Amino acid sequence: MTQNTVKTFLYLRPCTWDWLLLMALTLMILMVAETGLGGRYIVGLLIVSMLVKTQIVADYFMGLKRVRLRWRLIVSGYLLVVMSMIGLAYKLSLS
Amino acid sequence: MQYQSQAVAKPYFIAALAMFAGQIIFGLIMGLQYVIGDFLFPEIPFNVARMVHTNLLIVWLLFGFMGAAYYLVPEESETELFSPKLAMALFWIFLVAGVLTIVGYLAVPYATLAKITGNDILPTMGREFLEQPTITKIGIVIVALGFLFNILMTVLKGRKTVITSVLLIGLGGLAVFFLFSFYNPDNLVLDKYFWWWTVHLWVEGVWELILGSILAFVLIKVTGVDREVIEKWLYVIIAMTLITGIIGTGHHYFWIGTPEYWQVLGSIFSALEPIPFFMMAVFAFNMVNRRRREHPNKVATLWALGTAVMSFLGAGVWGFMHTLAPVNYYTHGTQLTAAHAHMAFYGAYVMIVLCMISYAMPMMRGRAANSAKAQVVEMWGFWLMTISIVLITLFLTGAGILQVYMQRMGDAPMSFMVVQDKITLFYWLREAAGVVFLIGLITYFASFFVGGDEAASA
Amino acid sequence: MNDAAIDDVSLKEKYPPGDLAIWVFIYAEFLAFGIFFLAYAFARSYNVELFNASQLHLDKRAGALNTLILITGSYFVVRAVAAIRVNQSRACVNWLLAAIFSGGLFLIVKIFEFHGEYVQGYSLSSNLFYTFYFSMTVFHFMHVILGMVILTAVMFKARRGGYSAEDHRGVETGASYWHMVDMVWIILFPLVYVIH
Amino acid sequence: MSENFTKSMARNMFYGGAVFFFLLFVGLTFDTMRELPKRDHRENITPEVAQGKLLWEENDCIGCHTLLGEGAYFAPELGNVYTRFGKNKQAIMAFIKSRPVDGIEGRRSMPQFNFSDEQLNDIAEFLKWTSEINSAGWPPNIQG
Repeated sequence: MTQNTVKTFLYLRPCTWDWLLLMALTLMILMVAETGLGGRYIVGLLIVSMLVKTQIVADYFMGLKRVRLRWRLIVSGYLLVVMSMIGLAYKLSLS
Repeated sequence: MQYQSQAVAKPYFIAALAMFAGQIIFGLIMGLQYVIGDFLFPEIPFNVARMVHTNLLIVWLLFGFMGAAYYLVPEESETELFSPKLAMALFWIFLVAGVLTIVGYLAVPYATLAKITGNDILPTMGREFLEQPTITKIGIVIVALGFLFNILMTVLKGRKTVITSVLLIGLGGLAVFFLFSFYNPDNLVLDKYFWWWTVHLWVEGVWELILGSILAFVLIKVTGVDREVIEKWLYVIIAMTLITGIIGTGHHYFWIGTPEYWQVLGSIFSALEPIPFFMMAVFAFNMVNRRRREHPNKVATLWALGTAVMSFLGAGVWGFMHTLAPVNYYTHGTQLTAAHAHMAFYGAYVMIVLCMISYAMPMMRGRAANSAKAQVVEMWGFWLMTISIVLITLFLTGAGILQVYMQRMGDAPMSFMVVQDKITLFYWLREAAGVVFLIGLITYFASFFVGGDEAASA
Repeated sequence: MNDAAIDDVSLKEKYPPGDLAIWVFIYAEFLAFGIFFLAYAFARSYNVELFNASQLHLDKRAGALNTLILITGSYFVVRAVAAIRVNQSRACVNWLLAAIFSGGLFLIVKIFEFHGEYVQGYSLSSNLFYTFYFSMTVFHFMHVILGMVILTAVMFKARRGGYSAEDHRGVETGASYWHMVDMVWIILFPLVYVIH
Repeated sequence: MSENFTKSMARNMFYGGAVFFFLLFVGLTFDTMRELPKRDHRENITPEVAQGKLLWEENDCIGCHTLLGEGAYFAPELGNVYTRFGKNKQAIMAFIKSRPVDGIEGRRSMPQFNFSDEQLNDIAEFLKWTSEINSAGWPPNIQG
C-alpha cells in the first residue's frame, strides 16, 4: 500500500462509531441534567466526559491524529488546562 | 525616490516634526506644573497646556500619516500621485487651521474661543482630545476627505497591493470614526459612550491598520523579504487587532454608567489585545533576521524594530496591567493610565512615523541613506528618547501605584491633593526624564544636519 | 489496521488539515472561549447561589438537543471530506448541505430558547449569570452563522467542481472551522446548563 | 510561514473577523442603548443640567479634572464631588466662586472663571446629576 492510499483510506474512515459515542455521551449528560444531581463526583464525571468528547472531535473529526503531534498537543493541552481550571474553580466553590 | 510626486511628503514630515517639538515643550511645561503648581499661572493654566500637548500630538501624527501615505502610495501603486497640487493645497489648509487652533488655545481663554467659533450652534468642544473648535473639526473632515480622495484615485489608477488597501481601510476608518466627534448629546453617559467610538476605535483600531501597513512597507524595503510573506503577516496581525480591539472598547465601559456586562466582555477581549502587538514584535524581528539585503539605512530598521517592541510593551503589557475590571476598579483615572498612554503612543505611533521619516527623508534628499555619521547621531536620538519614555512610564507607574494605594485603598483613604503632595518626588523624576527626552529630540533633529562623505547615492 | 497506520509517525501530515490561516484563527478562538469559560467558572465560585438558581431557568433539553444537532452536523462534514477524498464531488456537496441544514436547525432551536428567555424578561444585564450566558451563547451563535457561511461558500465551489481528491484544502478548511464551533458547544453546554 | 498558509485565507480572516466583530459591537450597542435609561436617569436632565454640561465643556474642565475617571489627572475626580461635598450645591458653588485670580503661590489652583450665580447653579446641577449616574459602584471611596 503506498503512502497515499493509506492516507486515503484513513480519510475514508467515516467516524460513524465516534459519532454514535458522542451522541451517547451527550444523552448521558442530559440524563444527569434531568436528575438535577450535583456535587463533587457528578462535576468530575461531567468534566471528564467533556474532555473525552472534545478530544474525540479533535482527534478523529478534525483529524489531528493524522497530523504531527505538536498541532494536536496545542489542542489537547488547551483542553486539559481549561478543564482542570474549571475543575479547580468548582472545587473552590464546593469546599 | 522613484516618483516625483512622492516629494509632497517632505513638507508634511517637516511640519510633523516641528509640531512634535512643540508637543514636547508643552509636555515639559505640564510636568513642571505638576510640581510647581503656579508655574505660568494664570497665563497658561494646566488645562491649556495639556490641550496643546495632546492636540499637537494628534495633529502631528495625522501629518505624519498623511506624509507617509503620500510617500508610500505612489511607490506601491507604481504611478505618480493623482494630484500633487491638491496634496499641497491640503497641506497649507491643514497647517494654517492647526496653527490657528493652537494660537487660539493660547491667546484667549477657552470659553472665549468657544464663543468666537460659535460652539453654541453645534457644541462639540471641551471633551478630552476633541477640544478643537467645531469649525476646526469640520476643517479636519474636509482635509481628510480631500486626502482620501487623492490617495484613492492614485490607488485606483495604479497597482493594487495589500499594503495600500490596508492603509486605505485604516485612513477611511479614521475619517468615518472621527464623525462621532460631532455627536455630543446632553446626556453625559451617551456622550462618553460614543466619544470612545472616535478615541478608542482610532488608537486601538484603525490607527493600528495604518501602523501595520507603514511597518510592512518599511520592512519590505529594508529587508527585501518576499512581499507575499509580509502581506500574509500583515493580514493576520490586523485581523487579530480588530477581533480583539473592537469589543475591547468595552474596557472603557466599566464605570461610566453603562451596563455591567461590559465588565465581563471588556475584560475578556481586552485581555487578548496584547496578542496582535506580540505578533507584530515577532514579525518584525523574524523579517529582519530573514533579510535578503543589507540596506544602508540601518537606523530605519532600528526604528521599525523599536516600534514593534515598544508598542508591545506600552500598548500590550502596560495596557493589560490595568485592563481587567477588578484591577481597573482601583486604577481607573490615575497616573497608571497616564503611564500606559505615554508609552503606548510613543511606541506605536510616534515611532512608526519617525520610522517612515527615517526611511523616506534621505530618499527625498537624494540618497538611499544618510551618512554613517548622521545615522549614529540619529541612533543616539532614538536611544535617548526611547530610554527616557521608559523612565517616564516607570516613574508614572510608581506614582500611580502609590496614588491607588493611598487614595483608593485602606480604611482611611487620603484626599486627592494630599496624595499628590506625597508623590511629588516621582513627578520630579518624570520631569527630569522629560528633559532627557528633549535632549534626545534635539539630537534627533541635529542628525538631519550632519553631513558626511560616505553618503550613498540614491 | 487503521489504528496502526494512524500511529505510524512517518505517515503523519506536517500541517493540520485545511489552510494554516484558519488554524491561527481556530487557536485564537479557543483562547477567547477558554477565557470565557474560565471567567465563568471563577465568577461562579464567588456567586454560587446566584449561578445555581439562575441555571435552573435554562432549557436543558434544548441545550442537549442542540448538542446532538451540532455533533451530527460535524459528522456530516467528516463525511463530506471523506467523499471529496475519493473524488465524489456530488456526495461532498450533499453532505455539506446536510451539515448546513443542521446548522440552521441549531439556530432555530436556539432562537426559540432565546425567545423564551426574552419573554420571561431575561437579558444580558439581568445578573452576572445571564451576562455570561448571553455573551457566550450569542457569541457562539454568531460563530455558527459564520461557520454556515463558510460551509456554504465551500459547498458552492464544490458544486462547480472546484475540488478534487488532489486539491480540496478549501473543504478541509471549512470542516476544521465547523468542528471548532462544535467543540466549543460541547464544552459550553454542560458547563453553563448542567454543572452545578 | 509555509505555502499551506495562503494570502487569500488570511485576507478572508481579516475581512470576516472585522465585519463579524463590528456587527457584534453594534448589537451590544443596541442592547446598551436599551439599558441606559435605567442607569443614567435621563429624566432628570433639566435645562440647568444641560446648560451645566455646556459650561463644563466650554471651560475645558476636563483638561484638569477627571469625570467618572476620564480626563486629566491634575485635579480631583468630580463624578462624586456632589457626595464628597456633603450633597451641598452651595458648597460647590462657593468653592468655584472663591478661587483666587492669581492662583496660590507654589501650588496648583483652579482658575477664577467669573461665573454668574446662575451659571454656578447650572454647573452644580450638572455635577449633582452626574453623581447620580449608576457607575457600578465606582469610585471605590469618597475620595474619588
